[in-house]
Amino acid sequence: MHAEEKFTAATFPESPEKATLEGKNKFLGFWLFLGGETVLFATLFATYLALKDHNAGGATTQELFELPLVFAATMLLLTSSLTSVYAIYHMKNFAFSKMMLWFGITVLLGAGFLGLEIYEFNHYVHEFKHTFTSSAFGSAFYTLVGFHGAHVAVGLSWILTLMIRNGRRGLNLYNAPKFYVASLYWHFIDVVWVFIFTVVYLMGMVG
Amino acid sequence: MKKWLPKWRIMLLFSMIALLLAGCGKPFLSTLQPAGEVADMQYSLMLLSTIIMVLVIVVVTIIFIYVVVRFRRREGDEDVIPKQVEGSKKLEIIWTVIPILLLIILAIPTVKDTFTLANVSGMEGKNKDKDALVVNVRANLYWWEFEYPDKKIITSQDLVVPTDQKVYFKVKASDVKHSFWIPSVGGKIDTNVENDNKFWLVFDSKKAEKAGGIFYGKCAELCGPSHALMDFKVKALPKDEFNAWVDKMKSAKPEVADADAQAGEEVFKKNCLSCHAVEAKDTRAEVARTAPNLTDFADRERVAGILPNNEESIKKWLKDPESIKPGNKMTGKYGNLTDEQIDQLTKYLMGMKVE
Amino acid sequence: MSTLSQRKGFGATVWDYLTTVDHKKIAILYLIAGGFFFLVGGLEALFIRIQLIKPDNDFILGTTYNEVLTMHGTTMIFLAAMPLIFALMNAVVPLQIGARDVAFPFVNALGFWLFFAGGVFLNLSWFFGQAPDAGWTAYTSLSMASQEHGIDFYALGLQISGAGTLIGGINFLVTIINMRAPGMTYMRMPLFTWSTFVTSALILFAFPPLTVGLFLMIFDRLFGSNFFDPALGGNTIIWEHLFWIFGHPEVYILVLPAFGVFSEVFATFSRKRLFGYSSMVFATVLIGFLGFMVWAHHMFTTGLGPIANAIFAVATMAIGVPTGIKIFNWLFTMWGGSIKFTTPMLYGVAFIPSFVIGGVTGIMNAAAPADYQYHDSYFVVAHFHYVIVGGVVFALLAGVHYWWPKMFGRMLSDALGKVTFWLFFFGFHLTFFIQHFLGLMGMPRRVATFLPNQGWETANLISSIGAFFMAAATIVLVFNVIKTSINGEVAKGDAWGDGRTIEWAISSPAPEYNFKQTPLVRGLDALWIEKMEGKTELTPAEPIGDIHMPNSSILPVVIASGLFIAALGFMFRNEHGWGDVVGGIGLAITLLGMFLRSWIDDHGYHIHKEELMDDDSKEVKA
Amino acid sequence: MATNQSNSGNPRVDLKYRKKKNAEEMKFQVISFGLMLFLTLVAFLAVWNEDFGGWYTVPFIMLLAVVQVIFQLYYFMHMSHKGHAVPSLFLYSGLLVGLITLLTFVTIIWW
Ligand code: HEA
Ligand code: HEA
Ligand code: HEC
Ligand code: CUA
Ligand SMILES: [Cu+2]
Repeated sequence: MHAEEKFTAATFPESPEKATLEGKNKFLGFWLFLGGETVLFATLFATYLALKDHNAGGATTQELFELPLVFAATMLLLTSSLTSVYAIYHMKNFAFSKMMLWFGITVLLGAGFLGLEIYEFNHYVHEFKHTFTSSAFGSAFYTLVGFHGAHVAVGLSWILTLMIRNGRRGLNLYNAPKFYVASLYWHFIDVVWVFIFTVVYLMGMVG
Repeated sequence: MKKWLPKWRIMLLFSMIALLLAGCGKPFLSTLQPAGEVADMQYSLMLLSTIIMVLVIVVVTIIFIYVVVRFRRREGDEDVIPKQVEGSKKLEIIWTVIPILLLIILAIPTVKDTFTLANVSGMEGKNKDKDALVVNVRANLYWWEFEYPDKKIITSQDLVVPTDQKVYFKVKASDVKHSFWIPSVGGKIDTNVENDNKFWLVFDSKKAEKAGGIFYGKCAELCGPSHALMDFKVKALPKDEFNAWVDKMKSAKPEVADADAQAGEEVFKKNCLSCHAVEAKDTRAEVARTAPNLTDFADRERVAGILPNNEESIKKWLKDPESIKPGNKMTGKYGNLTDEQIDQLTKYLMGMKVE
Repeated sequence: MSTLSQRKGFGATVWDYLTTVDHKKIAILYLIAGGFFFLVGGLEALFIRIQLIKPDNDFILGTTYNEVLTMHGTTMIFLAAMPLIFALMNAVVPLQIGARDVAFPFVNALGFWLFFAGGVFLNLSWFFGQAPDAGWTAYTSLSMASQEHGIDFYALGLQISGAGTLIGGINFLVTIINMRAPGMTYMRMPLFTWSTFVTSALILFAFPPLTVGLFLMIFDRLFGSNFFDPALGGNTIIWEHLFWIFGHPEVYILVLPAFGVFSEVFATFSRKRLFGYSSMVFATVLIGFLGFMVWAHHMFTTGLGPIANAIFAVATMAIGVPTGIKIFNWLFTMWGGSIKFTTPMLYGVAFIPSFVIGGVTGIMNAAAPADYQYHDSYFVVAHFHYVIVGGVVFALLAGVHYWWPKMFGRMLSDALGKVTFWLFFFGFHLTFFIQHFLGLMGMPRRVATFLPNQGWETANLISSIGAFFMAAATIVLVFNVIKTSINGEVAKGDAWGDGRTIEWAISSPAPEYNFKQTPLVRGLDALWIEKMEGKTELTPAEPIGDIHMPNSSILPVVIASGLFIAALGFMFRNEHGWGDVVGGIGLAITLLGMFLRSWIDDHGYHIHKEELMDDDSKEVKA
Repeated sequence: MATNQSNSGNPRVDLKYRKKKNAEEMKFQVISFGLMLFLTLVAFLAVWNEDFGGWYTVPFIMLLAVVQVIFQLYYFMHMSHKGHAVPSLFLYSGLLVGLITLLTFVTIIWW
């Protein structure tokens, strides 16, 4: 089966992401990468937990965090996870334009999340003098949450690049694995966020 | 081939034992000549593990030699195809279980000793041992400070301790991480930058005698260009002598014998006193104590931890400390001294003794 | 399109290697780069031993010594041992599983160039006169205090080459999981492939903690954060943990492939199948697994408390059991066999007692209270050189001799190989055995010099003499390589005559598509099975057809050099305004490279059936 | 290798069947999304509501996070589908390594 072969909804394979050897490799390789990322974030969490109370006299977690903002951000990211599921659903049904639409919504929601995060950081820096360099807590906080934010940014540009590059070509077995893998990445970002809002924000409020 | 092999092995064994004996090292420095309860405990564990390990090595070596001698491909064997054996459950169980047993034998004293050595409850709190001596060790870039909090005295470079009793240590570093190690008296503990570590040692009087009353201490964590030179010495004294030393330290003042020394004192006050204290009762805060306390300097074994303590060394040190300990924190901090001033300072410094 | 047997000029050859995505050529790149760094690291080791040849020596002192020491450890581990292991894995694993290439040829090339960029960056520090000087472990109080840019070179260089290693690991995992030939079940994989698999998994999980640790270090040193500054609430012990969470698995990343090499060598030169294959596999996996639960045995003296020390001590000891299983299985592989003492086999048999000595001193270290004495003394230096040199370096030398014909089509001289072996073997034990006693006699490690009258003179002298034997051995090896590449014996496909695994079924060197027809694997030691049935070739699993090949690309070099430039820029951000600009440009180059890779479709090309037939007839004629 | 598997057989019937199956699965996805929203809400409320607070809040919200992540992994990321044995093996191995790190960091190795 040639990768750029033209398909119809009927001939399109059931699991297009794994229909070619290249696709299978990508799929597996990416999952393995996520296994490594799990350790990466676990290490960052461990560092954060070790340092979270070392604020060198600066603001504490209770003073800093505002749950409504975090809740809003969470809703955005969570919803974007669902929209990317929709995108993949349409990919499997060979509904290219619907897939693009849902990925587009995903990107918008992700951008919204990123906007809130930037606003939040800005707020901390100016209202609380809570910066990357103000204390070990500050360093650990911005590193953990910032690493996640960077993942969001990378995920956004990745999905966007794929959309632009393939906008006119339609689906084939060469780009289907790419879309699929990008959506996996997006979900993983959401998984990490679930722990961030729980461990950093909620536990930070509990103390 | 077969004939010379056993002989060769006996030779090897002999030379190894010879090496072992010769290799015990110096009584003031070697872990193989333990001089106190802690080192003894560690030495027994080392011996136990060595015996187990030698056993393992011997078993492996015997099989090994048999195999490589017996099964080598000889002439005429070029076309022999050996039987392709898959494995053997029985054998594999044997060499799984026996090592497990050996390791259990080793693990039990390991765990026990770990807890014994970490027990510092006699140091403070409600179980405080009234006779216990506590020493606060502060490691600094290339010098050591020893504070006796209960006696309210401070000394440097030479640690003075009583023999045959538990001495508790609370250690930390003031700049980068170092590690506090007196090999013949017990294993090391790191001096961290963010917390105090605690442990204890006992200095055996008989062994101390054998070592000439002095044990060598080492910094065992890479700490910069002069890490290799961050030595200290331990004077282990009988308890009454130790107490006498403490009393003398409390009231010690530099002895200014002649005009030269007096001139030296003046120079010292101007150039050196900002860092070095000359009284054991230094009440300054830790951060202000940026140099070794010199109260009993003339009694010390070494100058700056490494040079033999004599006038020549002192002059050498004052002239160019950098050439002796690269990266030390005294270089360039005390102005320029004339040769005359150095002579005077040396006189003055030689008068700093309590004995 | 096929580039088979084309004559090329020098420039074309260089271009070919810069752009290659062929695992066999990448293997050669790893071999050359790793070999070069081994010479550099060895030279640094010689400097160490020269300085310590007598007390109060002043050959290299103070900071310079610390730089040489740090660069020796870092170079040997990250830039010599690991790449040489990757060289063997690249050269052999796809052939052993009957694959045409690795899963991601492009990523494979990228991995190499990232490693290389990081390695060059690290060694660039010598030319700036600011090499890292805080030990290969770079404990954070000292590495934060370290002036100038030495530690920045360390952190940035390792970050870049670490990324290369990580993607290399993922690549091998996917290759082994997805690209095995029909019939090559997991339990039929050669042990070297198995150890590559487990090693790659260790890389996948061990490198992220290092990545994080290095990021924190870079942030603290260059971007003003306070992870390791106690004054602002930081904690230096975090680095120790992160480093060793990586560092301990790292030593098994080094030694498992070594075990794999020897499993092949013992079986081949004993003409026997590996004794206890399943338990060998099981032991490999178990060692990898346990490797993640023992890191704090490097920190027994840090003051973690008796509970942590006791748990980690016992967990560490447990690793002796699966390792022992392997040792005895190797012995019984040889038992009853027909042992031929070729150069690789000599390394194999020498490995057993040498490694066991190193291993059991590891168990001695694991007894925490005793380790309070051993730690940071020459006893530990002796321990790890016994396992690393007696295990890993011996394996690399064995592996290079063993697979040299498969990589280059010529045999290395066995006579010269044996000279190398005996010199190296003798020098190795002379250098390191005595260091156990130095440590027990109270000599700390990482000392730039030592004073007389502490009972250490003789032992240090002996140790230094030993190092020169190893140097002589290395020179003979280099000579061997040069000599045989000019007039060495041409290798047959089954170069040693006793090959068991399928890489020996194809010509030496392997054709660029590896297997003309994907083979059908009918059991463990597939080639041996065929040979025992009187056949000379593997059973094919498919008819001859077009072979899909990946395209070459210069982008890996572009991406890697972008990071190199970025690192250089960011390093100077605090004293030069252009630092951030150059850093940004570098990152932009990298991102552009990645973007182009994503944007430009790359479908590869095909070698057609007819060309393959052509090759056939050529081979017959030759 | 058996990489070139496709949906041969009768494409028409196949297509209908697949569409239906996909749609059904999508329904599950939406349901699990609803549950995830609910779990998030509960977690936030648990912390918001001071009265609810107490020593068990932390384990409780951690549990909610874990459940939610399981939804993500198994439904959104399709780990419940077949062909995910190796991915889950490696994901869980990574998780194990990470958890050991976390566990030691919050328990035995600090002072
Ligand atoms: C290839 C590298 C490699 C390998 C394989 C090992 C293997 C082992 N290592 Fe080693 N180690 C290092 C490289 C390696 N190490 C390095 C580089 C350092 C220093 C880092 C630094 O500080 O710079 C170090 C340091 C180090 C320490 C810290 C010492 C200190 O700094 O205080 C410890 C402590 O437990 C240790 C233990 C072990 C153990 C238990 C094994 C085990 O895996 C060994 C198992 C093998 C055997 C036991 C032999 C065969 C078994 C049998 C024949 C069965 C019967 C045996 C018994 C019953 C005992 N190692
Ligand atoms: C793979 C790992 C590896 C390897 C192979 C080696 C190999 C050797 N190592 Fe070491 N070593 C380490 C890893 C390794 N080492 C580590 C991690 C440390 C700890 C660092 C630290 O504390 O931070 C260390 C530390 C270390 C020390 C302790 C220093 C100290 O604590 O102060 C010593 C001292 O003897 C030493 C010696 C040697 C010697 C003699 C060799 C020999 O086997 C080397 C043999 C090779 C040669 C001799 C090659 C000679 C080359 C030529 C002749 C050609 C030169 C020409 C050109 C470059 C053009 N090493
Ligand atoms: C910046 C503070 C500083 C000043 C000022 C200073 N020193 Fe020092 N001195 C040190 C430090 C730090 C050491 C320890 C050096 C080492 O061992 O690395 C030291 C060590 C010494 C020693 C060796 C101590 C021992 O116990 O072995 C002597 C003697 C000494 N100084 C004398 C002097 C004299 C005399 C002067 C004035 C002329 C002086 N110092 C001024 C910091 C200072
Ligand atoms: Cu202080 Cu080494
Ligand atoms: Cu280890």
